[in-house]
Amino acid sequence: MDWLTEILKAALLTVVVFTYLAVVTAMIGVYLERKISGWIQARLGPKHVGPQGLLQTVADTVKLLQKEHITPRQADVLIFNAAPIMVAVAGLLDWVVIPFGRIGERVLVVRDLNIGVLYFAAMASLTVIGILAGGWSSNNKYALLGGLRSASQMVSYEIPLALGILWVAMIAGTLSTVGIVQAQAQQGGWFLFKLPQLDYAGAPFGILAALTFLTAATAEVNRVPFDLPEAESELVAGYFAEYTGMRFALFQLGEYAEAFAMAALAAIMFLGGWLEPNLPAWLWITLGLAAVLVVVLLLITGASRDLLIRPILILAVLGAALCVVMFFGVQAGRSPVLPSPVWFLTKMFALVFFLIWMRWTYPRLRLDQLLNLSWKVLLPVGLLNLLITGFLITVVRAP
Amino acid sequence: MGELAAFIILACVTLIPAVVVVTSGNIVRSALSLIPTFLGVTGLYILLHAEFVAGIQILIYAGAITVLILFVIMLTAGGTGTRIRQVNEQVPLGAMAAVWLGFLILLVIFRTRWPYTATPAPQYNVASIGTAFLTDYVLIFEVTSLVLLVSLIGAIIVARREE
Amino acid sequence: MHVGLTHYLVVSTILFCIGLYGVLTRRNAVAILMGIELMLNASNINLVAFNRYLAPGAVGGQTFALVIITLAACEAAVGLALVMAAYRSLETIHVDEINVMKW
Amino acid sequence: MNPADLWSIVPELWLTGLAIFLLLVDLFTARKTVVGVVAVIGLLLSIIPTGVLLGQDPRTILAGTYAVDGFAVFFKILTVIATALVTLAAMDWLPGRTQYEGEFYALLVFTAVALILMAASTDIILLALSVEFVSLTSYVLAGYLKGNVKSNEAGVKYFLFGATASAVMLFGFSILYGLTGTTNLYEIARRVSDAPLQALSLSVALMLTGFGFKISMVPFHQWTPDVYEGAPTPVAAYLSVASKAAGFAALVRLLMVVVDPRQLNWVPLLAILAAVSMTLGNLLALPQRNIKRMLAYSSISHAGFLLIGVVAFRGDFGTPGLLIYLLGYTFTQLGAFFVAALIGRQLGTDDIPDYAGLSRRAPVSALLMAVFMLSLTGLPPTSVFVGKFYVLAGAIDNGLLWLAIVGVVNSIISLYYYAGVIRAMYIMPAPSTVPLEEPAALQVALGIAGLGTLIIGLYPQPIIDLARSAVLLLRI
Repeated sequence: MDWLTEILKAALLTVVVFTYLAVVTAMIGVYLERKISGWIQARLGPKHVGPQGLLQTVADTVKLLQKEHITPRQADVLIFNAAPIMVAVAGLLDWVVIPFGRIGERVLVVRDLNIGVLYFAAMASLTVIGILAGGWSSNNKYALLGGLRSASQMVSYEIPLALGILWVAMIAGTLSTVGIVQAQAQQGGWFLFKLPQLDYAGAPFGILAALTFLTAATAEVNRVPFDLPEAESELVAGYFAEYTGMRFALFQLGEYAEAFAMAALAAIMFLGGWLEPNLPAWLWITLGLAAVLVVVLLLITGASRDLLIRPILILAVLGAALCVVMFFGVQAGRSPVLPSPVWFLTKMFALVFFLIWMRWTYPRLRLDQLLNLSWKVLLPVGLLNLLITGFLITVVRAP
Repeated sequence: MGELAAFIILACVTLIPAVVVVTSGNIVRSALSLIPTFLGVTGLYILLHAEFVAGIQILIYAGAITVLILFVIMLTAGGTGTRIRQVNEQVPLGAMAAVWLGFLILLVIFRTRWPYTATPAPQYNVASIGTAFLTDYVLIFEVTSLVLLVSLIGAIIVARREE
Repeated sequence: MHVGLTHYLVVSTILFCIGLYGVLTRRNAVAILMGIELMLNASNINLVAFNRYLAPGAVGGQTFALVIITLAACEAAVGLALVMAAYRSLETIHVDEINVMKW
Repeated sequence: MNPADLWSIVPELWLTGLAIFLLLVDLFTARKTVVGVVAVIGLLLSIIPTGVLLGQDPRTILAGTYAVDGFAVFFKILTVIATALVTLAAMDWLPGRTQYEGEFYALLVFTAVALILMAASTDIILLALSVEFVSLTSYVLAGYLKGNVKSNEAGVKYFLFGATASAVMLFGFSILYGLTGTTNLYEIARRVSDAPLQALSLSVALMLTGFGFKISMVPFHQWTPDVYEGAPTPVAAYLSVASKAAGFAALVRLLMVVVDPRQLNWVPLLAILAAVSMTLGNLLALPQRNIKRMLAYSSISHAGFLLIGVVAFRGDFGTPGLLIYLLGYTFTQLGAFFVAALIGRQLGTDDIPDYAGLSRRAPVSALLMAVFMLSLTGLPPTSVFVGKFYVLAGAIDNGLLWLAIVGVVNSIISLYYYAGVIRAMYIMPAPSTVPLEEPAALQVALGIAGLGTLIIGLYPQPIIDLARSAVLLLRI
């Protein structure tokens, strides 16, 4: 291997990925977050800058970039400045192993490591150091408390997270992310519902593993209901209370990059990544008609005027459109109907929506409840799931 | 050539922060300097085609041990101040011991003809480590799990507040 | 010039000695633990490098390194728990002040 | 893996299961003594599967990582006896001092598993792992009394010394691996003969650091007095006996199997270390007033004697002598610590002058203590005498007359401080004549230790035969 070109290639790809992430995850992420939370709270969300407030985040970013960098007195300047970069870089590095799709024979992935998911878990675990460093160096007790809470939380939830990943690695027989998607392609179904060794009988285990993983992932990225490290009402803003301007933006970027990466990994591990759902035409049209029916019902009853219903309406419209396209595509005998990155992004954004939805549905947990959930619920469930599935696939192999 | 460059960079990334770890007067900086050191070591593992070890190195060392160390530093007040003397009276002695031992080991390393084998490295496969753990090294694997269990119990007992 | 086994051994030796220096000179128990971690890392570099250059067909060295990483984690957990317990009753984590018993 | 191999590790499996079972029992019972009783019964039952292994041919199992030979079986028995006795003693000593009593017994049994693994490992990975396993449980046990500053200090100091020593040892292991490219001890032994001498000596020196720490050999002994004084007394007893025995077992296996003295002559170095350990330990023990500290220093001195057994490996005396010494020393040292535990429990002091008049207040314990002190000195008819006799005979047999003389001189020096305890108990006047309560379990443990000390001293032949056969089976 020529290391010089390797390094150059890596640097180039980093720039590309960074741009993608800065645009897609942070900006769209913040926009979606605000818009969807607005709807769920029965208000409109950003509206004025650009159509439907689409440019609001751009404006916010420009504002943040112009803001003054304030360094608290007696803060440890070096660490204070390095912490946001650590978080952002750790969040970005996750994306190295995420495959976006396939064009021809080429998989769109920065690097298909043979330790893919392990690498992902390792990078995700690095974030906590940035958070801890940021919390400590701010020389502010709220920030320090936020950082410490975060450390205990993330260290605890890394284990269920790893158990979820391990479950998939066991089923797929590989640690490579591309390999995991290919294993699902081979068996013609997602690991959520179907295991190569157990067929559809594996569905309960798959769903359980996915739930473990998603719960742990939500906690790992410090989102509600696990947002104790930054709980506004208790800790001002937690570990980044003292951060301003671009450094604050970097924390946000890292956080969204990681949240999206978690969603992406969940899509890859449980929802087949870039694979197109292999459904017959009649099912597509049935689903499409059902979605259209929902839209029509909402419009007729006038419920659509209620802001709370708006996300459902929008989702139903999008779903109906997708189903119709798929129906005609399948009828015309095209396979795959849509390019694979479309599917990957659809699944990822569906999960992102799910995360945002969760945020406004559940109240924040107390610290002891949080740790109990990890150690007394998720950990045993994850272990048992691993054990039973392992037993089943070794002993009761499907023919 | 590229490999040598990568090696030199990684060696510096490993060793320079390591010096900071043991000399810095600020204990938090010491602890944070562990991270580049561990990442540099990870890079060396990748150069050596031991990718699985590299992944575990980041996950355990950088992700868990350093966090634990930082956690304890921050929970023990008085440890974080920069005005506290961090070194004992043995600095000259310790430096001498370290340098002499290093010199001795380096001497031995350079004068030893290591038994190189001519066989090229096989295609690296994560599965071979897993297989080794469950066949030849199965006892080691099981004992490792016991060690983990026992240290978990022990750490909880010792760290818990007496009621 | 190729990177050979000796290069790695030199790096590991230097790392080992840096760690040893830290262990010998630090007052803070946690800082001593950091030195120990550096020393353990040095052994791991050795093991992986030997595995690569001397016995590339087997995974003995890498297995050993993985075991040592696990042990390092256990040591850190137990050691830091002891330091915390001592801190609660002695209110210091400086080794030269943890000195109730005479030598 | 050969399924038949599992039959050969039944004792280990049994003990591991026992330890986990104890954790469960502890979960469901409020009376923690039950946990202790279950532990003792379980430990004693493990002798049965161990005994089955006694007559079997030596072999390695599980892909050559584990030895089933007389040597390993000997240490299994020794460990189980020591652990059972310590558990008995702890059942009377521990209540009221910690709220984690049940876990204590479980940790003791886990330590026993680790010690057994350490004595039987034939793979350097497993050896390193089990050494660390022993260390980790020992750190926890030493620092077990969280409210007690001495115990805190013992835990932290033990941990820092121990972790450093094992880091150095692991570096040595890594070089040994580099010299041979394999982790199996017997494979290493085959390949090491063409290894470069300097690198081999470096590796052995680094490994000796780790083992020297375990067996508290000079110059790696500094932790010993503080840890023994600070640790809970049953733990100190356990560390001074079982941990030391397993350290010697691993050291003997490593040195005898791997390093041929004709290639790298480690004999003079170890002989000097033995002499220094004996002398320094003795001299430092002389001025001690605290019984646990005194026993700690004297255990350094005994480590020196035991090292003679390692050094005098040729002939029929040295290595069997080491094993006999270890077994006899186990009973004696445990007994002495148990008396210390009993007195500490009743009088709340560990100082030797406070033992004044013990012969009237607790006659049985005082008598036993006197026996233990005489045994530790090495006077007949006690168990350590037999061991010392063999070890010193081994030294002479190997042409190390000077070492034997140093040993004898040191035995005479040690009489001074051991006799000091007897003097306090029998000659000094008692401050009060209230008889001391002597709790049951501790009495049983004491009685067994006393019996062991005397029986081995009076009729050593079976033990000698056992030790001889154990040593014969060491090399596969």
